[in-house]
Amino acid sequence: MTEKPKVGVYICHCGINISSTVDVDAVAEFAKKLPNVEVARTYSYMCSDPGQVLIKKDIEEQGLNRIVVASCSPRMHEPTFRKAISEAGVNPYFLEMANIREQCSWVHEEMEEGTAKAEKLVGASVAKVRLLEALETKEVDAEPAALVIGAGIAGIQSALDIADAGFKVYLVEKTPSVGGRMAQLDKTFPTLDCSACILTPKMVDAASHPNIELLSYSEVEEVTGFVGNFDVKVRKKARYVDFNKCTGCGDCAKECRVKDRFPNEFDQGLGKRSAIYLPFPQAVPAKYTIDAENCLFLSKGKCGKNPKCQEVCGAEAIDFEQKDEFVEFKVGAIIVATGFDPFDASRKPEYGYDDYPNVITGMEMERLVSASGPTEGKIKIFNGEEEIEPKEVALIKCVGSRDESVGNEYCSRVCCMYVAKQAHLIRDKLPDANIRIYYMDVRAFGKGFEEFYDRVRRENVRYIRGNPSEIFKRGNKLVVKVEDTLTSRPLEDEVDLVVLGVGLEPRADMREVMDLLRLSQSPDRFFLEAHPKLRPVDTATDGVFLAGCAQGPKDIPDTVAQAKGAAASAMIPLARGKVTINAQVAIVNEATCRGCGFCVNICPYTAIELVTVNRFGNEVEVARVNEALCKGCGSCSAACLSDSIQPKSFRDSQILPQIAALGVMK
Amino acid sequence: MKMDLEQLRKTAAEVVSRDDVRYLVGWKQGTYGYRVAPGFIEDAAGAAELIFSPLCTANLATYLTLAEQLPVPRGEEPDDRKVALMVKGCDSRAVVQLLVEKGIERDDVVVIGCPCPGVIDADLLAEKYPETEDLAEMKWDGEDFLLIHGGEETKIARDELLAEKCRLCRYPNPIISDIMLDQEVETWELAEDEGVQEIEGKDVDERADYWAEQFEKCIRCYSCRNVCPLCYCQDCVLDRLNPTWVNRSVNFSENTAFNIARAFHLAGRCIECGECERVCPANIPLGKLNRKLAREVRDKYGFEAGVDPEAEPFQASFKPDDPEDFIL
Amino acid sequence: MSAMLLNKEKWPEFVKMLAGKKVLAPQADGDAMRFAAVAEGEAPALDYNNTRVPPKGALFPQTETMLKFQSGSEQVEEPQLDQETVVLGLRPCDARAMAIVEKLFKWDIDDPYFVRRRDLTTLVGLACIEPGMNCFCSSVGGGPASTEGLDMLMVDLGENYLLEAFTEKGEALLAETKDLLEEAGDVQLKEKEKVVGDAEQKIKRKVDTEGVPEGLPGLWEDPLWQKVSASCLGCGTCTYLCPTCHCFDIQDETEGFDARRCRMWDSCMFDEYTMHTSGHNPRPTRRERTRNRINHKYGYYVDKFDVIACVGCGRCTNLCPVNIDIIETIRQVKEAL
Amino acid sequence: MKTNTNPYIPYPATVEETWYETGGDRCIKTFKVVFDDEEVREEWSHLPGQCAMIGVLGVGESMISISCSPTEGKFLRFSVMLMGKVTRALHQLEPGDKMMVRGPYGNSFPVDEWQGKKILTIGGGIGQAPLRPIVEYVKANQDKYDGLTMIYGARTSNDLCFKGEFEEMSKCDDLACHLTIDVEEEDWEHNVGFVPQMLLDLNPSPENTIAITCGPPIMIRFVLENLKKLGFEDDQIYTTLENRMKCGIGKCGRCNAGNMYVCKDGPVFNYAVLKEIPEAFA
Amino acid sequence: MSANFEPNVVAFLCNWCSYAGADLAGTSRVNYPSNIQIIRVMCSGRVNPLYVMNALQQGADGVLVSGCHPGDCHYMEGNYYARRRLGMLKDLMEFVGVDPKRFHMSWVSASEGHKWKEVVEKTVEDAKEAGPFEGFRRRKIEW
Ligand SMILES: Cc1cc2nc3c(=O)[nH]c(=O)nc-3n(C[C@H](O)[C@H](O)[C@H](O)COP(=O)(O)OP(=O)(O)OC[C@H]3O[C@@H](n4cnc5c(N)ncnc54)[C@H](O)[C@@H]3O)c2cc1C
Ligand SMILES: Cc1cc2nc3c(=O)[nH]c(=O)nc-3n(C[C@H](O)[C@H](O)[C@H](O)COP(=O)(O)OP(=O)(O)OC[C@H]3O[C@@H](n4cnc5c(N)ncnc54)[C@H](O)[C@@H]3O)c2cc1C
Ligand code: SF4
Ligand code: SF4
Ligand code: SF4
Ligand code: SF4
Ligand code: SF4
Ligand code: SF4
Repeated sequence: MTEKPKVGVYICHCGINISSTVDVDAVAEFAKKLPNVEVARTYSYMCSDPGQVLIKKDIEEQGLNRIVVASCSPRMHEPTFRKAISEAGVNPYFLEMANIREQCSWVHEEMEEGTAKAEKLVGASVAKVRLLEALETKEVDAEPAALVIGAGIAGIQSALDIADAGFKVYLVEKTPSVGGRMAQLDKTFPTLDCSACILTPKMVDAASHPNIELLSYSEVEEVTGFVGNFDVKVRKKARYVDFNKCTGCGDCAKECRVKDRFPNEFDQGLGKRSAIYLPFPQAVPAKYTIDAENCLFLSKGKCGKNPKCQEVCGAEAIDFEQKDEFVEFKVGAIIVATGFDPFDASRKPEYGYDDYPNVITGMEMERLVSASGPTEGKIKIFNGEEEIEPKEVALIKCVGSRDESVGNEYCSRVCCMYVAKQAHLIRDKLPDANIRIYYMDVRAFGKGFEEFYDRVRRENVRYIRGNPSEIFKRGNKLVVKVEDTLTSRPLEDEVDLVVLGVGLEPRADMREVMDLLRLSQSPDRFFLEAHPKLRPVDTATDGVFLAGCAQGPKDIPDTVAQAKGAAASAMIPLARGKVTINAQVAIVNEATCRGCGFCVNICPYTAIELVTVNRFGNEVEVARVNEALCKGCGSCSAACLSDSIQPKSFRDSQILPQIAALGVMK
Repeated sequence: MKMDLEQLRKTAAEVVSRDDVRYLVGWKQGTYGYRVAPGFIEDAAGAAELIFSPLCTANLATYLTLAEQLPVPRGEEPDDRKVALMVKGCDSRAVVQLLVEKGIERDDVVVIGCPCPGVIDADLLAEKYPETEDLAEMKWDGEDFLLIHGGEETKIARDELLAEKCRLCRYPNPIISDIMLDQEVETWELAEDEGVQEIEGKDVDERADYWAEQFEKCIRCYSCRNVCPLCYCQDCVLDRLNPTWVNRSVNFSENTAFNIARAFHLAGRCIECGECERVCPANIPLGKLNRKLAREVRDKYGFEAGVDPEAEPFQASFKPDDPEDFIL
Repeated sequence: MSAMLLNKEKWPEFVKMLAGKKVLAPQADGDAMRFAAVAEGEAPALDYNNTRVPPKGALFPQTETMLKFQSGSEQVEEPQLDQETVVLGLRPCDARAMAIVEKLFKWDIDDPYFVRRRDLTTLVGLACIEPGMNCFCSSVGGGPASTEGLDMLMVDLGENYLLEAFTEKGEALLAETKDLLEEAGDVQLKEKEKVVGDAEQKIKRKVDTEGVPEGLPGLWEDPLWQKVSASCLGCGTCTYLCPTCHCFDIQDETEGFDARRCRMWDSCMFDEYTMHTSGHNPRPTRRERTRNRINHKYGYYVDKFDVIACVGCGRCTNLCPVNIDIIETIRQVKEAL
Repeated sequence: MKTNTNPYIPYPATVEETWYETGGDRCIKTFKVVFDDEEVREEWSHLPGQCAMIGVLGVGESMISISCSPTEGKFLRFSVMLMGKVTRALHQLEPGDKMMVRGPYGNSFPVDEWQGKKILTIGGGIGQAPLRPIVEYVKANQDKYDGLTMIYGARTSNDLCFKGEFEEMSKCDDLACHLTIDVEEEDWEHNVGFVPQMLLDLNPSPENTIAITCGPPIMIRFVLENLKKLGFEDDQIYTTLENRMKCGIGKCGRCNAGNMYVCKDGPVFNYAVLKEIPEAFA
Repeated sequence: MSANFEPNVVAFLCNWCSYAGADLAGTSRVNYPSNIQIIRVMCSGRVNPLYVMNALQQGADGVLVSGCHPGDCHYMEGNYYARRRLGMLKDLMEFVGVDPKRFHMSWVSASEGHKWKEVVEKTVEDAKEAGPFEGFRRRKIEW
């Protein structure tokens, strides 16, 4: 059934915001002449209650079935008017807004111009509204569970919040232990609490929470579906240690034939571990893992007569037959908390990180000063003959940040403070050392930051403004070549130890997750949020949220805050139990589709697939849209040569008349 | 190159005799003069009609998608036997592009490859050696062409008659084939695309005038579209009235819109077989439009249509570093 | 009927005297010829074989506005057709085609546009001396100097054109230009006979239509249609360029508030031509469409108007991109009979 | 009517009443229209079976059967199925709106020739539209005919046109009205089954009878078969054709079935003629 | 071309970046020429390149397509497709003699109200320079 379009046009004065530049009455008169327009009215505030009542009344009395509101941006009040007309019994998608404020009265000055333009915009809206179709908003059930990818502090916090709210959480961590980067830190600025002390309880909570299923040493393999209904497949990598039997006693590691041969990742390679190992003493879960690459038995097929670990393990937990396992489950929302990588200092060869052992990174410094680190907290360097305590220490900030030459224009936000923190920790341990910090700027914006920075300066730490150009060796000393930009003096500063304040970078392996969840990167290559200000934890994929450094560099307080935000957002569909599907989806005309699959290729949400249908006894392939996945972007339709796929409300047949109205009705 | 006709016909006869082959499309002698016509061969005997000569300009790949799909009566099975197709190098690109676009499946077709030393431009030939009603034959003769007409043999230099598409052809050898009828020919030095360059050399108003004169002539017979192996939509948008991209009325405005839309729809898809231009009864140099776009696609986007069956369709893919110098 | 002579030297002046009317004549258009309005002060050269696009557009324009109106109003406006036109130098076959088409346009109810244009148009033919390769007019009731449909015929006698008028309009044209003309004598008339006779001899291709119109219905399901149409592209070339094809489509077009109802050439070779909205098509494949084209020309039209609706101009054969040759097709029909 | 003027000019008519006959995607809406111009109204005359080109300026025209008999009054009725562009525009017309009409076109049922005979109409779906005028015509001239039997079917009861009229019809003595639908429905009191089968079941005598059938092609095929079984001669059977049309006056070419122009030589055909036209049932 | 010719420019803007950017220009009361009319689409990837042709045919003198910066597309990739398609179209249009000044594409983010103004000014100025579009614009209906 097709009804005659009866259009009502409502032109808003917006106080004088519109009417001072647009002759609204003239526009109304113009509108009345347009085909199918039954009423055209003006009103001081269309969005106000009486304004809406005006529209509703006309709908009831005059049988209007299409509404054009000429007022502010549809980005502002489209939902308002949609709601209003649907309350009056008109399908909410029979609305078109002409933006005569933001894009007309506010940007033009002359009444004549403003009026002429407003008329055109109204004309175009009327042309389109006549051809709109009624759409139905659909809802589907949402699975009351969440997936959190990455178990750094961000992931842990999100998982705990959601689990505390009573929803099931699957917390997937790639490495054998949860904790992420924060676990590696010694003390944390600006309060100097011990990182492990505040983190470990949370790690344990996460592992033992009845609502959290921790999947450590695991990776997400596949995610399909859409908000409310993601199907997830996770690979649990083989540890070769029976998770349930291992008691975490560590006998195996002590006896491993290749004991303490391999750089320990957790200690940034400063310490050594065996082929079977626990990343760090407080690791959660406290279960050993065999590093298959280095294990003699797994890599060479032979470890002495019998693998040593197997021999010594009283719990008989060693299982060389173990295979990767897969688990599959359904969730309603996903949080990405995959964190960051510290900048790889080798990429600034001028600093000699690869060449001189006494040039170290901030991350390594964290391990050095840590009481549980490889040196038990002692800062020692090797001067070629013996281990000594360094006397002259230089810290360099902004290594790999704010640096176009390595492609990182952004500020890493934590280096200023952690470098200051490390200066303080060095001062603590080496009261006599000369400590200087080379910097470009000091950014101490956070709560307690400036105070902390002041304190460090008072601790006889010299701040020298300059960006070192080179570090080289002269005798036993390292020479930092730099220009003091405050005095414009070139310096060659001879030191024993250089700490590079490396910045934060997107994880090298983030592509996997991007492809998995169809996420994008912002220009800094971290994950792109849906809106930098208003939707900082959302992504363009509905139901997928960001937490922590995965979205961009941040310190722990910000990470935790964002993690809580992400958890709250993720819980919306879980709590509602339902998700609303976008109604303005694409639809395929199967009679004309030629099955070329262009649209399938294009759709960023894999919402389209080719299916075989029977066309009068012939089997042909045609495209079909999964309405739950489609976001209505319409990219598919611009590529369809046969115009067979069209986004509802933005069909060619609706846009072309709009173009015509703008062109012809001068 | 000397194409061995016996061999060709023998192969064709074998192919059409296969149970899984419905018919074979090749070239056969036309009804008069220099004409060569598409031949639909259904049995071994019919194969005797087939030829391959410098007159075989037509790209037969269009027949892969042209046949109408009739309703299959209930209880009957659709005939899904293969179509065998003779292809030159350029024609094979159409097959490849159709594979890319899923217009056909590899199993639907038996491709018989004919390496091609270049075909002639029939208009040039007719101009210089007027056609008569009796049949003429043509052959490749070393570097040259040999015209056999009324018992006389005339040697004609290659350059004199070589079709424009062939001067610019980079793929004289079929890119895919199930059976190759001959040894590959050597590729030749490419000519400059003078036709396109000449227009590029004009200023924008001159270009507008040039094309206005051309499009004015279009009678909207849609031969260019129908002959194109890659225009295979069941229901062409340029025919449709809702929405109306192009009005039915024939005038400069609509003709131009039609021609722009046609050319654009073939951006990154046209395989430069030149058929559209050949068949245009108004002699509109459509090839220039297609080649211009094909060249831009090649130079700017590093993409060539119909050379890689695994390629992503140009219009349905992008590279993050696609040129954007035109963006404000 | 009077026969006059026009010295070729005076040809430009002759054309000039027609000023005031719209003069359509063949003009070079790239490597092809087409009928176009002659600019003032120009005289078309008539040494051409035939135009690609037939001059049928003079009476039946490819696109023709039938009515104009404003959207939203019920008032329609009809065109005021009053432009007197002379078509100069059309070939006898094309003129015959106009006469043949006229039968339909005048059948039962007059088509006002065609009929009016015909009334306003004087058709001045030019006899063929060098028939084209695929001309077969003499096989279908015409000839290189056929006068059917013409108001006046010109025959090229070397130095002079021989002008003969057959209708009032033709006579009027002769009267108008009489200052330039001389009376033709027997010699010239004899010469004409010879020229025309020679031309007839030069027509190489022939069809034998005997029994075809009657026989066609019996061949309805003959495999020949499948054979002939297998390679057809379904393009409209053969029909758009056929002087006797007269099918049209009617469409409404709007431009802002202005709108018109117009008609444009259509072609029975297009699938859309007979397609119902439901998708059902009584002529679903090129086989049925090709069969219809031949039947229409050689069967139905004969049934209705007693004349074959093909004048043997050869255009469809010349320009079919895949060498579907009507002469050959008719031969196959004959064979199948 | 205004015979000297341009036959392509449509005349404005005002829609007086509209109602839906059926629902769904391809719903049928009936329009009762009256010409605005008195002269046109007076001069207009049509017979059962004829059609008119109706449309909306700026959108286009469609050929539609006139579904009322001239005996009903100085108005026209059209029952239009929603199919495409023009029919959509038509469906949007409401009472008071203008419809453009030209015609009448085509031949008509030879109602005069049929005088004194029994009339049997066999319709399916929208095919009842051209049959309705005969029914009405015979109703209005009952003395001239030897009774009328109507068989009408559709897929469901909702797809039956002119429902309201059947009640009244069955009251007349000489009129027999048989309705059928394809599948069983609640509250359906009439026959269930396909039209051709119902025809066989009713077993009407061919004696002095004219059978007229109209409906979907497949139905027509079986009805013809069954009529033959019942002993109807070819020339006792009539049907109508529907081919795509543009001009309505035999110029534009496309409606031909063989050498017949459906718009002029049809749409009504006697089966004896029609069966000789090879394209008729394509 | 006359100096006071005011071109008619039609712009296709994606909802998330450029349309929002144009809104921001409004909220910031940035003044710009009024002869630009915006058609909102959800994504620049929605812009069928033939819209550009159609707009010129239907009476525009200039056309603008604007979307999110590469990498910022709300739908991830739509603007990349738009860029490729419209880049091709621009080449084609130029080749058939449509002044390249008549067609522009830009990246304007939701925060670039000022850039929006610059883009509009440039587009309108260029269209002005190119003059009224005489090319294949539909003519007034004639007999
Ligand atoms: C040298 C240094 C010193 C710092 N000092 C301080 C300080 O004193 N105070 C402060 O507030 N901040 C400090 N920071 C910043 C702090 O480290 C971060 O804010 C914090 O670690 C961010 O936590 P996160 O959970 O976002 O990321 P991460 O800690 O990086 O955690 C991410 C987790 O996700 C896992 N993961 C990654 N990819 C996958 C995948 N595909 N599947 C499964 N799991 C995956 C990783 O293995 C990791 O466990 C410092 C940073 C550096 C580099
Ligand atoms: C003699 C005759 C009587 C008819 N009577 C009726 C009737 O009483 N009620 C009714 O609903 N329909 C009737 N039809 C069919 C009606 O004409 C089409 O359904 C209608 O033209 C569809 O037009 P459209 O513009 O909505 O479709 P579109 O697809 O927008 O238009 C396509 C064009 O195709 C043509 N066309 C499409 N389908 C048909 C068809 N089935 N028959 C003829 N032409 C077609 C028309 O010319 C139309 O202009 C009749 C057709 C004919 C020939
Ligand atoms: S792009 Fe269009 S024709 Fe191709 S598969 Fe998608 S909908 Fe069908
Ligand atoms: S509109 Fe966008 S999201 Fe929807 S199917 Fe098309 S490309 Fe995919
Ligand atoms: S083949 Fe030539 S005349 Fe025919 S539609 Fe194409 S461009 Fe126009
Ligand atoms: S556009 Fe022309 S040259 Fe290109 S593939 Fe089609 S027919 Fe061949
Ligand atoms: S010109 Fe040839 S290919 Fe084209 S429709 Fe006619 S017969 Fe078919
Ligand atoms: S059918 Fe062919 S030969 Fe005959 S008149 Fe038409 S174009 Fe000429």
